[in-house]
Amino acid sequence: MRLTPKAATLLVLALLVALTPFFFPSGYYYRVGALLFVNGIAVTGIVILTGYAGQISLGHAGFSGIGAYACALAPTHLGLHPALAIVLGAALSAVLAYLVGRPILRLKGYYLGVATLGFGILVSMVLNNERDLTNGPDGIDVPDLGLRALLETWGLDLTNGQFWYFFCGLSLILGAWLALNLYDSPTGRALRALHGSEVAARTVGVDVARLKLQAFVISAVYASVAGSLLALQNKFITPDVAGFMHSIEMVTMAVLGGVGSVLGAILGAGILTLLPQVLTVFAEYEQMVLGLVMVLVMIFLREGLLPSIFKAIRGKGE
Amino acid sequence: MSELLQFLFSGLTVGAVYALVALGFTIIYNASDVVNFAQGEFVMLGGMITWFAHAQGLPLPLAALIAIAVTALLGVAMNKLMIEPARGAPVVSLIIITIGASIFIQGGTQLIFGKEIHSFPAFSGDEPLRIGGATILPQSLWVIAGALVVYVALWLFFTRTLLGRAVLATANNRLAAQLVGINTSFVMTLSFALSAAIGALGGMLAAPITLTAYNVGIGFALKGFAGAMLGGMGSPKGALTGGFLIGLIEALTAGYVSSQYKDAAAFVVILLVLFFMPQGLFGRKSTDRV
Amino acid sequence: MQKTLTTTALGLLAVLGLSGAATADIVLGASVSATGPAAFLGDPEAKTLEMMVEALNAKGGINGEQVKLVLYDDGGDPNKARTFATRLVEDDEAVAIIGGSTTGTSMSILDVTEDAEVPFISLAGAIDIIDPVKPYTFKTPHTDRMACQKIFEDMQKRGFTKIGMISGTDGFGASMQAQCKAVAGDHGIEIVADETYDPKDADMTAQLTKIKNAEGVQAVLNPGFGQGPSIVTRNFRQLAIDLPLYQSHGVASDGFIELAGADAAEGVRLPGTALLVADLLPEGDPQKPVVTAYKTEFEAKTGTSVGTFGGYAHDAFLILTDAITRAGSAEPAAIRDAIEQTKGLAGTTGIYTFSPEDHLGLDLSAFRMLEIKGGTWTLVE
Amino acid sequence: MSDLLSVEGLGIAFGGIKAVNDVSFRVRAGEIVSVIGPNGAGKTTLFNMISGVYLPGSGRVVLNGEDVTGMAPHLLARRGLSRTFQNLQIFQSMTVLENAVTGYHLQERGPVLADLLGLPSSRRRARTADAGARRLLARVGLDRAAEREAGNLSYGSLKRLEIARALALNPKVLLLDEPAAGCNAVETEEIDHLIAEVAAAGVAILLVEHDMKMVMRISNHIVVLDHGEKIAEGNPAAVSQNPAVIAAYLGAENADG
Repeated sequence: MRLTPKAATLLVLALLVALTPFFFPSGYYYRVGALLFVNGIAVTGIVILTGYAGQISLGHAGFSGIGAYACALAPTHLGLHPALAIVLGAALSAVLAYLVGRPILRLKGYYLGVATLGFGILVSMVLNNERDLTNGPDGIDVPDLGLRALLETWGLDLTNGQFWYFFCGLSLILGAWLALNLYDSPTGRALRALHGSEVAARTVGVDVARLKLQAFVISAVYASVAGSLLALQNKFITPDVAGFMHSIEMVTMAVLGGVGSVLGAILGAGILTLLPQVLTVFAEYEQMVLGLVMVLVMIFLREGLLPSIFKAIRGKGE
Repeated sequence: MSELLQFLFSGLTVGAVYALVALGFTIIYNASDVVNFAQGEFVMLGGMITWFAHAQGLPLPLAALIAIAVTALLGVAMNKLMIEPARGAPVVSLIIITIGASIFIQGGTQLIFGKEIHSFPAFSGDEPLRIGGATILPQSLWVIAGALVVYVALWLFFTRTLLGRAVLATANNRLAAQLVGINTSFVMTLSFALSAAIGALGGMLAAPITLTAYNVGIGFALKGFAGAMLGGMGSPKGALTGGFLIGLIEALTAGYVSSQYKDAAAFVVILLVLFFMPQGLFGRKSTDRV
Repeated sequence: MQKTLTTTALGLLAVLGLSGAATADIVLGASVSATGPAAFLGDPEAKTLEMMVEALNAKGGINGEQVKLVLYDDGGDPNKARTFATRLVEDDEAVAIIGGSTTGTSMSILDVTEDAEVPFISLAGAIDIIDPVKPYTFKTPHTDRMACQKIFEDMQKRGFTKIGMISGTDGFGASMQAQCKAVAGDHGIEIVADETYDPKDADMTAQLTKIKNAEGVQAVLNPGFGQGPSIVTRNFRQLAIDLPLYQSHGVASDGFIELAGADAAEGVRLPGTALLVADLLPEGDPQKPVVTAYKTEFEAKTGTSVGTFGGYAHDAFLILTDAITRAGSAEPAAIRDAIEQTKGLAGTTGIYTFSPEDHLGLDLSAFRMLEIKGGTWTLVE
Repeated sequence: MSDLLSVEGLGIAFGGIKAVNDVSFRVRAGEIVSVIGPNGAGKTTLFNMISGVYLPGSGRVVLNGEDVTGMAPHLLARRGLSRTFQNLQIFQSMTVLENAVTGYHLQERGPVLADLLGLPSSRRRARTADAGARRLLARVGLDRAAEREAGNLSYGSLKRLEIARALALNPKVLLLDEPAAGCNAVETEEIDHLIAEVAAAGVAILLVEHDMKMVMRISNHIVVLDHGEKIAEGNPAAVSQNPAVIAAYLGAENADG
């Protein structure tokens, strides 16, 4: 039986989440895994926006910031359960993405880049400056999700690290499943069509503005949920989460691994999550190595790591 | 009145630095359609290398020349090693390549020169000039003059010299430029050298005011990028105007509204301008050819 | 940064997932912001820790055991700091952790260390870190609030009641700004102008002009670190503002005088530690030996002048080694108990006396009001 | 039969130069109208104005009785206007089948949430479109290439793929910009038949083509442009005898030579 790409991707992710813990020498690896999955969720959103629809955002960390601070603030100020705060953050991000996206998605290329960049900077500025609400750059405590305690009453006793590893892993699989559904769906095809040629997409009846906006809103929700999960597992969040460098990091992860495919982007997220952990050995050279990796991959493996690997394998097979 | 004047001086000083960064962006963008996010690192290198050479006992003018030359060479190397091999890559890949280059240069500088903040003496002393109740440092005049001189020189270069026109021709249509015998590869190299040199010049002029350290580049790059976009990518006039405008908006917002949200004001203005003029103030109009 | 080969090898093994149980050595962990926006804090801290471990091991370690320092650079990112804290606790099996250059990174680390019951000594300023007291969390720097109080006391003495503030929007500046605003009233001081600048800003004359023109302003306070305060000081002189300027402990090092320029910095006051005025300390001062030794050693080793922040790391390491020596054990719980019993330990920042109710161990006397005169630090009487 | 497309006094200028000036004609259901003229006569610009890519400077476009001047392309598509492009607008990284399927966008589109969740309704819509696209590919002879990446196809195949995509919209009016360019004689003949077939089904076809034999063979009516102006129109026989047309073409050839 031949697996469809969708089934193959989900299978790989499921195996990754389920089996790698057997090789973990210590609890620290659960933490790294959980981070990898959170980043994976964020870059899956970038795949939809950049890989499918061909639009650039240099400000998506702004949505992560909204998701994160929703989890920090909604439970204390609105009495909302943290799980509902994730939903609230996602909804806020979606609305904001809609309002911001409507005017700026008319822009193309670098102009869209600078507009989204400006948006991200505005969000992080508000988080930094509205001290009365956010406690400013010092950061703010985030309440416990409470799910681990609930699982414990059901007899499932996980360490904090294990809980977040599996929770984020399952969330990533869910996120990937949605994105893969979209790929082959009518909307996904239209998105990829406008990526290929906006003019041609228009002439077959694609409402380009509307579809770009849909992709922008969906990817904002991904970024927001990733931010929420990060905040909840760290139980503490600072405005760094919305910073410019995080926006860049998201895009870099996705493009490095292969922004056209969900699995590729997640691979990219994995590499950039693990790299700093590996490079602690060469602390002084960390920045140089990171910069060099970015440049070299983009030059020699233009479509990103995973698609390039597949191409090489297929090339050999023929 | 003297208050307004002081805000204007502040805005012009900072704006001149942004304008120099934006001009650097413009040159490379014109030749290659690449927005070079490492432009800020050229500015940083201009300041850091000048500081280093000066600290080794070289006279300041010589130190400055060395800084500009070394940075220009690095610009050429960056073009040859990173940009040329990536010709034809999509915009987002190019963004990542130049950001990667920026991180690489930062890492290298930190390794070689350390993480401390540095400065060197202002060219014409620290005694502020008093004009209409406001003050401005002589070094600010140096930076402002630097931005204007570079702009005029670029204008002359692009309109009066064959080489400059070759650069513009390459920008307009690479293939056509090749067909009429323009060595587009040389044009690219030249653009990177020029752009890096202008960045270094800016960094060298500004360092006595802004101080310099291995990580100051990214801030300059973002503001310069914003300035270039505001003015319209690819237009030297736009870069100059955009850079100064952002500096002035920041200073006036800090002075009259809120210093907390002065950066926000700059980006709000950019968003508004792009909303009504998607190509920026002086940008080239482009239509899809089908 | 000289890491010993063994540390490197250990790190590599850990990465490959092959690390076995730690050897008989005492493993101390650290996560500081050696790069990134908070590198002003983390870089001297990292250098200090490495220097002190080397010196300690050369002298035979603690209780006959060598000390292994596992040092990570979190780049000022709280998320990374939490990951490194987890790694230190779970993977490197550190018995105690120093670090958290910033408030954000410290808050991230302490959640992990409290969970794992490993003592943690923070190097950041915010009072939230140790208030309320958490069993395993300590800190060495005086709080931002204490810095504000020290400054306001001095202002009170000089009869100032209306001041202007210009603060950096970085974590350090923003945190101190908030603390100062909270305690200003206690000292009868009114903040009549409250401006901010971005740490990367190149010119603050606009903000300072506003402060200068504020009604009745008598003095100006500038909480912040990095290049910002140097530029503020220069702009202050450029605008010929004829008011006393107070800086924070954020710039308490010779580097500040150098960058701001001796002329511009003349008359600037700030709350500093004994470290900056080592030579001026009277012979009997209990801090004199430790301060002088650290200053000499650090400056010889790194070629850069000492600052308050490196001193925080020095003190954290000192407290930890002192506690381990007294406990006679490198068990986390034993170390924690011993830290809590620390009494009259002279560090560079002040003299530490911890108790179950006080995990800071310093009082206002640790701060000394300094004034820059003729390009050097002097003590204000 | 009624006019499906009527162009009235259409004109546009770029930087002061009139690219198209005061051009009028009409296309009825089942009719094939060709626009010919030397290079740079303004044929493609005319197409771009009719299909909403450019905003006309003057004049009107009436589609099936409705004034659609300056209407966005996707709205025109909904009203039954479909086109191909002179210099190919293919979705390079998508498969041939996917390219053809995009033509069914208006029929297959549905709530984005259903698409995200992969609901049966979404999959059904996609399957229906797939089936339709496969039939169309068979009709243009590309069924065996369905799974290949479109970027790898030959020029002639891509031309046919574009036609298939345009037909997928089930248009009332079809604009074909040089459909036979890059095709060999056999392929050209196939395209001939295809166009005739489509027209026979009642579609109004507007054609730009350089292959004069083909134009003369299949057109009911020919409009000749030169320097943006309509210099002649009529049936193929009449146009081919028109001295102004001959002069324009000869002049152009001289200029080229």
